[in-house]
Amino acid sequence: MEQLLSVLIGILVASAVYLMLARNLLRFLFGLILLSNAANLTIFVGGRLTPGAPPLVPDGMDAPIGDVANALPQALVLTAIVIGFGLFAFALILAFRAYQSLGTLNTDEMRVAEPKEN
Amino acid sequence: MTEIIISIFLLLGGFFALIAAIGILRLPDVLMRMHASTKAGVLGSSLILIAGAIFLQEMEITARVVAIIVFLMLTSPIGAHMIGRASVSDLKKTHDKPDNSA
Amino acid sequence: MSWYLTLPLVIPFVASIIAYLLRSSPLGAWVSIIGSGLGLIASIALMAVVLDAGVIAGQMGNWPAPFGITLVADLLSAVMVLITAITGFAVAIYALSDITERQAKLGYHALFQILLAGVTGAFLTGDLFNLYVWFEVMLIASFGLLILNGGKEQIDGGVKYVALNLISTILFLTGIGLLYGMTGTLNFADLALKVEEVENQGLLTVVAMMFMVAFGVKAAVFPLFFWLPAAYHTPSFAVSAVFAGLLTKVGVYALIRMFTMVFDHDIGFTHTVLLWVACFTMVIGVLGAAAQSDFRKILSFHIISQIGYMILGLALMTPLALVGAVFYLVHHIIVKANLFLIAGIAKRLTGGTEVYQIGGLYKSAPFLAILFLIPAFSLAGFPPLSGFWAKYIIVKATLDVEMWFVAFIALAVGLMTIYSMTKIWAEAFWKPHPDGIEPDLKTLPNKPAQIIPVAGLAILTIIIGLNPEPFVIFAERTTAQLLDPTAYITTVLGETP
Amino acid sequence: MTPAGLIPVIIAGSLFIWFAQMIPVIGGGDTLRYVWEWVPSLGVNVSIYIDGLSLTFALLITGIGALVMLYSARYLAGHVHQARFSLYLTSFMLAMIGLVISDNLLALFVFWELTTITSYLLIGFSHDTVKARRSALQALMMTGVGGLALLAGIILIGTTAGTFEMSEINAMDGVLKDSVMYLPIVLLVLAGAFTKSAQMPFHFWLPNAMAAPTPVSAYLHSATMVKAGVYLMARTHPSLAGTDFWLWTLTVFGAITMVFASVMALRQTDLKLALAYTTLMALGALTLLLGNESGYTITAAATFLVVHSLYKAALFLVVGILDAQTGTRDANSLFGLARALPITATAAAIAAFSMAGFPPFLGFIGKELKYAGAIAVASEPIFVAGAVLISSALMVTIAGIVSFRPFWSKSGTPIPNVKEAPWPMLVGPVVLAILGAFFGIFPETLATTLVNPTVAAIIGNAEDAKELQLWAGVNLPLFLSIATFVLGFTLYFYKQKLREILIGMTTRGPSFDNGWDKLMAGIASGSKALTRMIQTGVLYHYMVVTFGTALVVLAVTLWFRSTGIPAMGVPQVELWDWLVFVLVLLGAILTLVTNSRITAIAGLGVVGIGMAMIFILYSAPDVAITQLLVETLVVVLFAAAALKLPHLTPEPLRKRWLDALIAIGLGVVTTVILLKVTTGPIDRELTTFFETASWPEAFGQNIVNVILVDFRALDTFGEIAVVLIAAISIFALLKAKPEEEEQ
Amino acid sequence: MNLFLLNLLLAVVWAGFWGSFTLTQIAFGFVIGFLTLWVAQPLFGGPSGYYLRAYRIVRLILFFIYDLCVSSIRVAYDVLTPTDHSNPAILEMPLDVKSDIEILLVTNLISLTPGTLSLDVTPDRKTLIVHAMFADDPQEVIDSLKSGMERMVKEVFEA
Amino acid sequence: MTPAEILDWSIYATFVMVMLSLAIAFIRLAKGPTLADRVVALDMMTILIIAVCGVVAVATGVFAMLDVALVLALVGFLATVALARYAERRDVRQNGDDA
Amino acid sequence: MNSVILIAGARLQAVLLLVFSAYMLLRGHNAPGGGFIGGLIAATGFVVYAIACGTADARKALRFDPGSIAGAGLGIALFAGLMAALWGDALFTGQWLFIGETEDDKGIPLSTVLIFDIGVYLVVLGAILSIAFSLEEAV
Ligand code: NA
Ligand code: NA
Repeated sequence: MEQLLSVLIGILVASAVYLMLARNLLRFLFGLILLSNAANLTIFVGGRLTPGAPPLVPDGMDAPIGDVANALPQALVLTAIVIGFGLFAFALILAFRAYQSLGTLNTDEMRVAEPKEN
Repeated sequence: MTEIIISIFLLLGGFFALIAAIGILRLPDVLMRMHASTKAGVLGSSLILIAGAIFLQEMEITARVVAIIVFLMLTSPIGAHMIGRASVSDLKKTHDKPDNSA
Repeated sequence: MSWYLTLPLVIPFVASIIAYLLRSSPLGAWVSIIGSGLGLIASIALMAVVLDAGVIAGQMGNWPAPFGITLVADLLSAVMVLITAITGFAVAIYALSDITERQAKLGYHALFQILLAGVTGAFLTGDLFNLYVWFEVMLIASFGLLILNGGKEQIDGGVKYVALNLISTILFLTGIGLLYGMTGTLNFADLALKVEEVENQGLLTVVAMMFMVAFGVKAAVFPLFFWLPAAYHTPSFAVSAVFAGLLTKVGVYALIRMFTMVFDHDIGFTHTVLLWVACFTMVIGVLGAAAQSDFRKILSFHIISQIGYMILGLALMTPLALVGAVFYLVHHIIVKANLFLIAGIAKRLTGGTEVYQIGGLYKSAPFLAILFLIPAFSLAGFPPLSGFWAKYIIVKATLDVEMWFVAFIALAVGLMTIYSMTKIWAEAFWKPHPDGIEPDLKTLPNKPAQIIPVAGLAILTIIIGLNPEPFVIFAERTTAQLLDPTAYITTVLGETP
Repeated sequence: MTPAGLIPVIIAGSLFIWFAQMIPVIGGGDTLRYVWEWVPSLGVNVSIYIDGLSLTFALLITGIGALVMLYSARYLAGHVHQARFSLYLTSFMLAMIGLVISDNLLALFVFWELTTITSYLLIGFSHDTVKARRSALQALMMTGVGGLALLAGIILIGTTAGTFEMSEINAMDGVLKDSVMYLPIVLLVLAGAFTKSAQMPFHFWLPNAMAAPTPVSAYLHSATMVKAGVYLMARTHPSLAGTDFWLWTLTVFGAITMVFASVMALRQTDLKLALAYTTLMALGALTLLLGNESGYTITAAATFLVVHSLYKAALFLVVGILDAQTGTRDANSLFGLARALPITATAAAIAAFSMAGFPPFLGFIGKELKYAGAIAVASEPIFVAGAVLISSALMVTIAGIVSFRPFWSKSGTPIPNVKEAPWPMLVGPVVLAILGAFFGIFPETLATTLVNPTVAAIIGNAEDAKELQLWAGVNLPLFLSIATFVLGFTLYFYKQKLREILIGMTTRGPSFDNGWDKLMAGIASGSKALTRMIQTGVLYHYMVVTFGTALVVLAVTLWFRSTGIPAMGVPQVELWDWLVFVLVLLGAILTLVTNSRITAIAGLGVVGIGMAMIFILYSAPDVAITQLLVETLVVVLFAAAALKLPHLTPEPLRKRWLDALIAIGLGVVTTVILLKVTTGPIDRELTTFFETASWPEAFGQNIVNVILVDFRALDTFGEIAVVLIAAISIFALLKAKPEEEEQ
Repeated sequence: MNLFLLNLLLAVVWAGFWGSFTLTQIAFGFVIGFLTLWVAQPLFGGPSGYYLRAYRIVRLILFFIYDLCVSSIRVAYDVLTPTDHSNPAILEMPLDVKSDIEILLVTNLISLTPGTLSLDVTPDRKTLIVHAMFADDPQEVIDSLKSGMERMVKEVFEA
Repeated sequence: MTPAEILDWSIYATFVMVMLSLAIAFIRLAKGPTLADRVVALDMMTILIIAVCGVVAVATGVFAMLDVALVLALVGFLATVALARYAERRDVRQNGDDA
Repeated sequence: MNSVILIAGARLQAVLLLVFSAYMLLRGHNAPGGGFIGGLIAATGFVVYAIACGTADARKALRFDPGSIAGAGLGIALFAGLMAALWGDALFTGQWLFIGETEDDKGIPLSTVLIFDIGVYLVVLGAILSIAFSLEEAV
């Protein structure tokens, strides 16, 4: 499955980058979400996969029985998801304000901070 | 014996889930499709969850399964109602206009 | 011991929380100042301890390394923390005059303190993922500070800043995932040991390059710097000062940390790339500055150019070169933050930052002129100011390894820096104001809040310039630690690594 | 006289006296050296080294300094920025002293740059004018270029010799000359010296520097600062001179500068500019002389150094008086002022005689020695002597133009109501002129006190110093002197015609000064064009470059550093893996191709659901729950914000092959890296610790949660800080609207 | 509701007897407690609405589950057969129930049962808009809804 | 077939059916044509994920999956509501003067 | 949103979600859940309510300014970490108190770790609501 997910991550990255390069902030945001997912999945896959055994200590035991999934990448991914949400929310609202304020979502037309020189 | 019961519940659940899916694909308009998803969809999921409850045979699990089913039945129709409202106002104007390709 | 490490991080957090809860009252600014002051004291204490002990480490949560998160300060970390606190303190005072009531109500002081906390955390952490977290703290706080005015310029600059920095962030995260996948650890010290056991060293280089790109964006090196000139001229002056001083340096710090301690297995490749990057960064940055006519835009491009010198120090990887990089880091933070603060005063006095449209500061505000000349000439590398020693060490290190062309570039870029600084001087200071305004420092509202930090930072430049010996010795000790991280590793992992 | 005017005079005077009392010691052949450590770890000391060379310079600096400062105290009296002027001038003087008494080359460099800065501030003193600003920048940049080269040279010297102490280096026989670094060192040091001392073709900043007030011109740009380059050549002479390279470089540059400058001097009608070019000529002559090692040339150099400083400072101050008292410096409007300005006229005449090289003035001795030195040049005496002859003859002409015509000529009407300048302005020219005459009559005084020790410092042996004497007998230099006067007078009478010819020639030919403007414009437009190309202001370009860089860097590294296809075993893929794979794939594709916002959001929802399923299948319930919750919130926010956002326009028909290439490339690279990473083993040391410690030590059964709130609580703390700041920032973003938007 | 609280108390006491406060024990205790209370009815002042309501709740649940199954089969039939038997229409049904919870229950149950789907309640809370799949006779559909689901819900909430 | 084998087979079959349903729902999501259709499809997918959780719980005996299902049952409809509300408001807006 | 059904459902739903979030928070140390998940669920509850009844009502129901809740949450989390100083331990060292501890049962655990998780919960709740409410009000 690691192999399949590696391919999937590649596909997510490719879609994300293509979307982010679309000169439209909304599409950029779509790409951003995909790319975040790809990064999270990379961490998850990087820690290797274990099906059907969540990292929980059963009642009355001192440690999990047998091989359980790698807990550390899960904690990292969880952190990354929440951080990613914060960043994404900001980016979304920024796009929203950019449209209100600049009247466009087309990044080619966003030339206030660096105006065209003649 | 339990295995057989669990299997029946599972397969029935899967069947209704599939019905719901085919329903939203095949039925002619959005309101009809909602009939499929709210009824067959909820039933399908519930049956599968009940199978899980039987399989795990713990009170705690059973309670959780009941909770899930109740929540599903509470929320699913509300969602349907919201979609319904939206589509009714949609239908009142033009039928099958692409949502926002304008 | 661990509380010496913890306090410089905790204090800005506490200040931030209090400032946020008090955001509707005018006390927020004072909370920020007091917090920064206490943070400065804590940083000085940390520095004192580290000077004595060399490296200190604290295991957060009492979980032994590499399992928990280790805060660790070697000399590099300690000096970066200290310089952050100094800059933070100066800017906190400056904010009294620069930050409007509305900005304060929207949470400026909380954002500012959290920014300081994020920067400090990044310097102190001994854990790769934790570094990512502090990067994010810093990043999102900088987002907030950047758009706090809410004008079109800020929004537009913000879009570019956010978009490009997010790409870097995700690259960083991906890199962490990959490196963890190869080594199974996140602790720098542990990583330094574990990377040597990795079979596929070539793949390690690939991952290293991923980090280089990610940190390269943060450090604003060629060709990844675009976000910086797109945004740094847009926010409040206090904000752009702290950005200019600190943010890119965190990227440089991360590059130094990773590429001396962890990724030192393929220097022939990685550091050669860095060398090219350094040269292009120096040149493109300084040419970009030559093209600008806005006070802050000129300064922004110079940040890039100066980052090139620091990367050059890292790329050469000789003791002297690293001394230069460290010296440059410290010097540049002080000087660049100061120049941005002065730009703010200049704007308030003359009504603009476009140098061709303002003027007259020399005639009627001579004190400001002196205050500008000191950091400006320091930046340009004139002796006996701090920038001279920084430039001298780097150039000497380059000549020592007989890279004539690189040394030529470093010197030529220095010349172009003079060119830009004198452009500001000739236009904004010497030239009479085109509208006949005669700017006068006496008319400056809340003058002490603006002059004290500026003068303080200028004095620091002069002190370093006139008495560089202790700083050079310090940088040498720092470099020795970087090139031989044994002490770092044993301190973090315990006596038996 | 204000304190601002007087204090510098007192400082300079005191320093002069202090240096003067060293004359007996130094003249006796001793040297003084004091060393204080400054930056020992970089080998930088504040080391004072006083020998004849230093002392000569120090005396000129402080002596002329005192006179010039006295002069300026009156000249600038009442000027609003007189205090600043005094500050800069005093700072300059101190820097200049530091330069000539520093033994440590890096310390010398520090002072070298300080003179550059103060010179910059002084040239730009009349900062309201464009010309002053331009000239100041030009001087700064030109000497700045040289300064940086010098720095490199000094570093190389330090590395080669192992010390920066010049006295030690000079004592090490041939340490530089025999090293492979010799050529670069000479080139770099001379680059510094030639720019500072304005040798062709780096000369053009100096005439422009005349934008500074006249005392500055007299002091910095004639007597002292521009001689720093000469000082440097003299100081490094023992270590660097004596090679053909040194000889020819200095000779050629010096000769060309000398001739070119004297011709150009003739072209000028502004007296100050004419003097500026004669300064250039003198600097050329000094350079030329320092190319050699013979006793004649070095004695000539040492003598001429002093001679020139005395008469040139005097003449500048005279021109300043003319300017101040008549309001003009134009040679064509000043006539017959001797009656109105008797003292000035006398001083001017004495200085001019010295400059023209008439006996019995010091200038004569200087010129004789120059000829002697030129003849002594081993290889090409005729070329050198010819150059000296032409330039000396022109000096005669210029002396006439500057000092004779304005005072004594009757070819025009004198400007009426001109009064003699006040005494502080007269002291300088008078004293300097008299000194020139005095040393001419009693050359021994100068020889024993300054010249011989200087020569000793330069070539290491005072015995080689040639005697200074007014009458050296009938010899070749004497004939050349006579030829000089004849040629000089002839040229004087044809000066107008010559000037016209010269103007015609120079306006047609290329001008360095115009070249400077073109260079500046070129830098400005070139950098603008480059910046416009790189920093386009278009986010798309930035992103293409950023992603493209990542792709290139990773692909290249993979190719060269980690070749080979990852060794994959038979992948263990279950059916549901494929189903999840397809689901995420479809979601991504839907997002990619749709032109409907909501469809895209739904597509993202599908991807999110697929991600959650991966987490469910591979045992990460906490992550799955979080993913689903966050996904839901993302949809909610999107749905709310999308209400106010425009529709997605269908992708324009623009060809996006580049975007596609980068995207696919990055995808492939990521996959390859990940495949390679996952084929290797993973170290589970950390995880094992967490599994065993979670319950017994941290009292939690959910290991993920224990990691979050205990093992790695600091991460979590930072993370919630991120969430909080995101909220604050978003709140600010939504509420902080400038007035224009609030309507 | 007092009896309900008492019942809960009995459940807790029951679990206390067993020394194990697990969900299973409490649930079991609740059933035992209910039976005990029902048996001991006279002790608490004669028949109470508590038992009736319990009966009605159970009846409603059973009826609903039955209806859900039937409706799902109906959907399945409809989906799987190619011909279209439906005759959909949007109907307006007057509402008698008043409280939020009752309206919610009625609308949800109607949505989950055969052939009907609640679309909206008018803002005056008096009319329910229903989408019916087989509305050959609209009035019949409305009547059956009113007499079925709505009545049973009303009965549950009657005092 | 032993009961255990039957169970294994059923789990597999159910999983395939649920996944197939997801795929079909996805087709509706992609096809639309109205916004409401897409929302219905997404809602359907949410319910199906709950089913997946159930199947995985049976397949692995890990009841932590039911927690995922519980969360989804509670909040899944929020997305539906938000999108439906968007659809409704969008219509109001489209009648307004700015599009 | 003037939907009777949604309003009725949302109230119920919000209460359920809040209770559920508290449950997820408290059991998080031993089963899936915890401060993040709890906070996210609680936020969802209020968001549902806000969509149904409007942000003004939702703010009223919340009683405190969401931003301040988040700020206080960060303070609580930091406080939990700093409490370790009382025992002379490093920052974020968990301190535990078991009420009614016996040989084989640890009793009811009270810990700074739980306080920390409560802080996390509040930050997530407050921050998300602050974002959602201010966006709602801006649209
Ligand atoms: Na539904
Ligand atoms: Na290493």
